[in-house]
Amino acid sequence: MYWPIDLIVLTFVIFCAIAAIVVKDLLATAILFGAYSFMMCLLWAVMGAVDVAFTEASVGAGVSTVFFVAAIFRTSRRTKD
Amino acid sequence: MKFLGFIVVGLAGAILLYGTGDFPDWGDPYSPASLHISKDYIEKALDQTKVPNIVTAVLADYRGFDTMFETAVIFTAGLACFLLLRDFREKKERFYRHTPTGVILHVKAGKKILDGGKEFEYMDKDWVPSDLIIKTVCRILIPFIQIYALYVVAHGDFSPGGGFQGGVIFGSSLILLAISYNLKTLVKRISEKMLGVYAALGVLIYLGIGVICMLMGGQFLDYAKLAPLIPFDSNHIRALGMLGIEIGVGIAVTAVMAIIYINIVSEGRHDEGL
Amino acid sequence: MDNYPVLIVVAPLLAALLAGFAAWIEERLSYPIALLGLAVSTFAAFEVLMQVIFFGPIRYEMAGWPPPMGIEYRIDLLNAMVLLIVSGIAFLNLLASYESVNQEIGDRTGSFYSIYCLFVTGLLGVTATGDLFNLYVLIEITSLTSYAMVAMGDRDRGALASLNYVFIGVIGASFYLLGVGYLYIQTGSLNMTDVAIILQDYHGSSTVLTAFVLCMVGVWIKMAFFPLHAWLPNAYSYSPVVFLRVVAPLMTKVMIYVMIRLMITVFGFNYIFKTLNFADAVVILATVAIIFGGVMALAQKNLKKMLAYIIISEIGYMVGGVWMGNQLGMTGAILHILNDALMTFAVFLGVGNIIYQLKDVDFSNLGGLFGKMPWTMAGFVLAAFSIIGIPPTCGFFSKWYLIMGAFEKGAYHFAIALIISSLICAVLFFRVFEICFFPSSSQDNKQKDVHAPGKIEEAPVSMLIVSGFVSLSLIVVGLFSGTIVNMIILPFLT
Amino acid sequence: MTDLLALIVAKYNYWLYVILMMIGLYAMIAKNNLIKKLVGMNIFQTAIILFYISIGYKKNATLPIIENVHGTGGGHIYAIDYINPLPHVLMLTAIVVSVATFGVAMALAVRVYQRYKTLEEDELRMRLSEK
Repeated sequence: MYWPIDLIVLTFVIFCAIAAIVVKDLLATAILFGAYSFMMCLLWAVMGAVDVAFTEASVGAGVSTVFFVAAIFRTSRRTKD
Repeated sequence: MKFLGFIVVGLAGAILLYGTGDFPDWGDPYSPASLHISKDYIEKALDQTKVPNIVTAVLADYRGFDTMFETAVIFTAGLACFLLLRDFREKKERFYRHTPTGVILHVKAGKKILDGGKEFEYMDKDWVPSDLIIKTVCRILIPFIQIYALYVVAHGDFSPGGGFQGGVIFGSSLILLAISYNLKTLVKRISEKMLGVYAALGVLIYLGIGVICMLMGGQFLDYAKLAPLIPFDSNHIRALGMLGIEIGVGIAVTAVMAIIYINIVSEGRHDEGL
Repeated sequence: MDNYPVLIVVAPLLAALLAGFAAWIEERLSYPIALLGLAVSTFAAFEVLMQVIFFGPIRYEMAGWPPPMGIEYRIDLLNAMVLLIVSGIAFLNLLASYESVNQEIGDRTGSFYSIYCLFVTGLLGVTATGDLFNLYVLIEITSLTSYAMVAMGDRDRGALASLNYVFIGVIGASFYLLGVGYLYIQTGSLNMTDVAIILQDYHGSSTVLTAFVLCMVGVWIKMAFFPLHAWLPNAYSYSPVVFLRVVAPLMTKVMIYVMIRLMITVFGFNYIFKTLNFADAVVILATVAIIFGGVMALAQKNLKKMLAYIIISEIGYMVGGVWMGNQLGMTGAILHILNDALMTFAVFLGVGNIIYQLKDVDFSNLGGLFGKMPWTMAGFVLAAFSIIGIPPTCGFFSKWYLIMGAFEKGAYHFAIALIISSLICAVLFFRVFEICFFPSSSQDNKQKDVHAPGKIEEAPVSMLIVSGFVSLSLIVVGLFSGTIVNMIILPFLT
Repeated sequence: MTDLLALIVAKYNYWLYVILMMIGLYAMIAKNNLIKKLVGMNIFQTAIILFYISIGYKKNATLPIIENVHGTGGGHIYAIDYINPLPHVLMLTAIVVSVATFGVAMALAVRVYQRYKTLEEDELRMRLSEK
């Protein structure tokens, strides 16, 4: 594995994390959070943790996002920060 | 609050960075973490368990006791969502759609549930006309997703995957059904009672295998002691034991994912959702 | 039988699952199943304690793999004692709570019993395990069940209190997990004894120091030690009383146990008290915790909240005793785990009985309770005496050891804080007695008709019997303190 | 200079995990919206998972799945050829725990919203002090 690839993905991960907590629309947060999880999954796959990456892809990027959207559907999208 | 946040975060970050000072280099194959027990796992797992995926071997056998409690955590989450959100009260207002004409009836509180035969269709409050393409595509997709989930469960010994991942995929196929059709369709297919029973059953399979090992005179979860019960293929007895518990985990996770989704999306009333 | 150690943990888990089944099929069966599971667990814990006392520590290898590779249960005198306390109190509490569960939980009792058993499983597993990561998983089981339970209690505020508890609880558990990670990167092992052996070569390492700090902060958050205590009063005062009676005596005590276990077995006293030198700071923090808990308790107008702050103060006793670093302080702290569990349980049994009748324990409602519920109040008074530390009851003896330990170390501020705290407790409880003794004039007329003075309205018999039994055991344990110290604690420490 | 670069290459993974963890912790403490706090909680937990996975990585090693089981391989298995599987196992469990916590927390958030019709902390505090 080449460390530049790793570094680029890590930068993306941090970018997604900051964006997810800064953006002012919770639905956007949900999607950015899904992207974050998927980037994370990519990172772990690159590091050879295939089982963990598989789990994160199905849980973090999949089911968690669905729970998230469901909860937003039942609460509200608006947020002040 | 923001100021406090910065202080706490800065402090925690400083402590953690200080701790990294004595870490071995990243990716160093001679770090203590790679030398002590992980060496034994890698070199002995195939001989001892006959499972080529070392992660599964460690997860389900060497540290199988952890995984049992992990399944119990999942069961707890399902139970907690049920306890927190489930609302058995009847909903007051209902909407029905007359299929031939498209007229929508709004039934207010106190009225009997409309029983107008097949022409009237119960519908959600935020109903939108269902899309033929989405319905058809999902209908075709769901069986394949489920087959894939079963493959992931069954093939966890040889490739990435296992009970948990397979269970999540199976659970998401159920959630897909609920999203593409509506929540009622899912609840009609698998009742709440069945989901509750499956969730407990999955963990019980895991625990049961452990207890049977104990009754056969071994330690808890010692699959080797199952050999007299399974006369064929006693060479792979540990792999078979792992398959058994993976199936249990898969069942429990499937049921719990569906329970959490249904309860959150319908606020515990199990009538309408996304 | 060789399998007793694992049976302690597996029996409640099995009971939880079967109760979960029964919740869907025949709800009335859940209660006996849960009771049976906890009874088996208590019996096994008793057998294990006897074995450990007479034959020495027990090791149980899960799945038959030898320890560094597999997970092991390693039960010595300290574990065995805490296991018996946890399973015994959980069993007795369930015995006493059939009526209050029906009253408080209503339509989903089956699931309630299931989650109750899971909570007890988590506590027992935390106590029995000899593996650092297994400990984390079980802490998470106890936390998840507590989140659900706290939200079950007060319909209005429970959910919010519980959500705040989730945030803090996750931070605590994650810090612990990070600490384990730092230990793992340095040692490559997760087994406690194995880690301890490897750590002896790394005493100067910054990674080990960070691991120690992270583990301690994580455990302190979970036990609500002073600066990190903010979640406890709300979470405890909004949870249903059945759960409160088991979480208040057990959760914090088990976390204290985890702290002692990490300090003694994993890091070792040499590392903590010779290599590092912040033991004095922790003792000062404990002193502050004791005073702070007492003062805050004085300001409360609700019995539950007042007791919650007393718990914070009691945590200060035990943490201070452990960090004293000498044998007397340690003896006091360990004895106090037993005593405090018993007396908190006894006092909350009293509170439970009162809530069963009155629904509310604001001080304004408590007037004339001695007349109405004489037996309940008798138990409550005994428990209160024990918390204050009046001689024949057990609370006195552990305080005595703690004060002696403080003098030996020269930590006079800690000893003074203990005495002040006892005085504050005396003030607190005698104020409660005073309110309960005289029928309050502020009661409105409707209530006066129902609760005419002199009329006895006691809680159900099962609750009274358990309450009486536990209150008497306070005196018995107090009288046999010497035996307990000589048979269990001193052999463990030497 | 080359020393510094070598240090960065050797440790940057650990540093970035610390940054990620600080982002999560900051969101949990300082954000006003409860759902945002939950996102912070999840970022915090995944950062820890990243840390563990970084521990397990070995240069020039392959996935912890042994090939050639049925074939003629048969030779000795050397630990240096395979990535450390133990952190992966631990983190599988940790992911499961985190999704379980996330589900329960979401359920709690829905309950809070049912009761107070808001998820902003300052508004919640105002509602609580009204009574």
